[in-house]
Amino acid sequence: MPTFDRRTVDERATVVVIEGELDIGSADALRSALDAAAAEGTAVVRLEAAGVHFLDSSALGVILAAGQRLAERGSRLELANATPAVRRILEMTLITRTVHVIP
Amino acid sequence: MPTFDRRTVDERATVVVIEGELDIGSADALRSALDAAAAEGTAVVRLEAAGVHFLDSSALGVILAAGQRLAERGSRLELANATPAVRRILEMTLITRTVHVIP
Amino acid sequence: MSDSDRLSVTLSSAPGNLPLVRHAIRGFLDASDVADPPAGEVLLAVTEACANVVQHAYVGDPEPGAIELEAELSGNRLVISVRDHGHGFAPRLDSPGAGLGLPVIASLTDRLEIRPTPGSGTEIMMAFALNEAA
Amino acid sequence: MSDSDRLSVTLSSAPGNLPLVRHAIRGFLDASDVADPPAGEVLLAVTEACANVVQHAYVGDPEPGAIELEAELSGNRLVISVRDHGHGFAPRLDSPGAGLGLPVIASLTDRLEIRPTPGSGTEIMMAFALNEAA
Ligand SMILES: Nc1ncnc2c1ncn2[C@@H]1O[C@H](COP(=O)(O)OP(=O)(O)O)[C@@H](O)[C@H]1O
Ligand SMILES: Nc1ncnc2c1ncn2[C@@H]1O[C@H](COP(=O)(O)OP(=O)(O)O)[C@@H](O)[C@H]1O
Repeated sequence: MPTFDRRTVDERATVVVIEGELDIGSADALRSALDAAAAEGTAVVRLEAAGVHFLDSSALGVILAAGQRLAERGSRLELANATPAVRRILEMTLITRTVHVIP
Repeated sequence: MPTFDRRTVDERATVVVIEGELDIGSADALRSALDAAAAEGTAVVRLEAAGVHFLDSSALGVILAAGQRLAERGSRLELANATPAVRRILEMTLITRTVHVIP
Repeated sequence: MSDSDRLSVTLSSAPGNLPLVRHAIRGFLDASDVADPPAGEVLLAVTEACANVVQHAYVGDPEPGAIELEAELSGNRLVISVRDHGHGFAPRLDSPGAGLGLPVIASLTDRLEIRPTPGSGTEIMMAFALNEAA
Repeated sequence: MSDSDRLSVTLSSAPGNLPLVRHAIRGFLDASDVADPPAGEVLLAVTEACANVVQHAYVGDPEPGAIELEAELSGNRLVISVRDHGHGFAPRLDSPGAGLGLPVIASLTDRLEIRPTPGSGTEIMMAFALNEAA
């Protein structure tokens, strides 16, 4: 099971540090973690993804939905330090329009 | 192009008589016809489908969406006299939960 | 000496051409005495494959591209391929469709194959086993 | 005298088994010196195919069914098949997914084949051409 360590930093970003592999077995946990992060009400929700070594289309769907909801209220979802495994599916699906990918 | 002949009958059903083949080339026309029928506000919208000799998944999607919208306001969508071509895709997708198919 | 019937059609990828696709396939199936079912299933699968070319293969291009349709019937085996020279198969988050096309095709066929067209684009091969109907 | 490596694994169709699927495939690819890329692409395609078995193949059944995974590498051609003995391929209007699985698989593979498993269920065959990386 992946772990989702959440904290609020000064710049009003909620940072979610994700470790593990994201697939349909962890999609519910991911959804809850993103909902809880969005509920902090900060301008930015940033996923620290350096520890994500696998991400499938169901996790992508969860991230996309969260990004859309944040965008609707004027916040934004950032994805930082994406590994090659994460970049692969992001680029394939051009999700970069909704989610801000930070090198 | 299919034609969509619409009228309101005594029993407060709006009947849409559809003639032709329904695919992505006619999906917009189908959507408009169903929207206009729903706007009549009757309890029933009935699609007379004896003249529909082809129906693809995009037309099915349009019909399903209309059926859901009607169900939300307490109305219902009926599909009458479906040809084998229409039944085939209805049954494959079990759409019969939202749309009332009348033999 | 032909124990195999063939059809080969190239059309522009415009939505208005889908009835023409069905017309060509209907004619081919009629000429080969294919009954309905499964003729209706074949028409549905081929329409879905061609609709995908219309909606996805050439997305972003100023002009429609080509849909290349080939059908071959030998014995009770019907193979239909739909080829485009578009940008290649790719998932689309902004798809205008409900995502039913490929599942419908897969459930109607006895074998569905998807592979890149040499050069560029996608080829979809659909095989149907015709179990002699009436 | 084996110029071809094989892997064969059968697992129960539970979501918690997907990491095991990747573990098995990773081990197989490592043992065969397959680089990344394309190892990551292979893992993604196989996960999507197995996730489909978990979510769709045995829908309505009280117990999970089997996922049969086979991989064969000969020369630079890797073929992985995922087989289930479920209710067969069918479109689902109530799918819990976003409809990205098949398109993702099709875009990652050099050939995707879908056909019924003899008896019941679905077999998905994915072919990858490994263009010798570093
Ligand atoms: N010929 C094609 N070329 C490129 N991409 C395609 C093609 N056919 C299908 N696709 C991709 O596969 C996805 C799934 O297709 P389909 O199941 O028919 O659903 P829909 O068309 O409703 O999205 C499409 O959204 C698109 O991303
Ligand atoms: N192994 C399978 N058995 C039965 N049906 C399947 C199987 N795999 C896929 N399907 C059908 O194909 C559809 C499309 O699959 P996919 O593209 O992965 O999208 P999603 O799983 O998000 O719906 C599914 O919704 C389901 O109806």
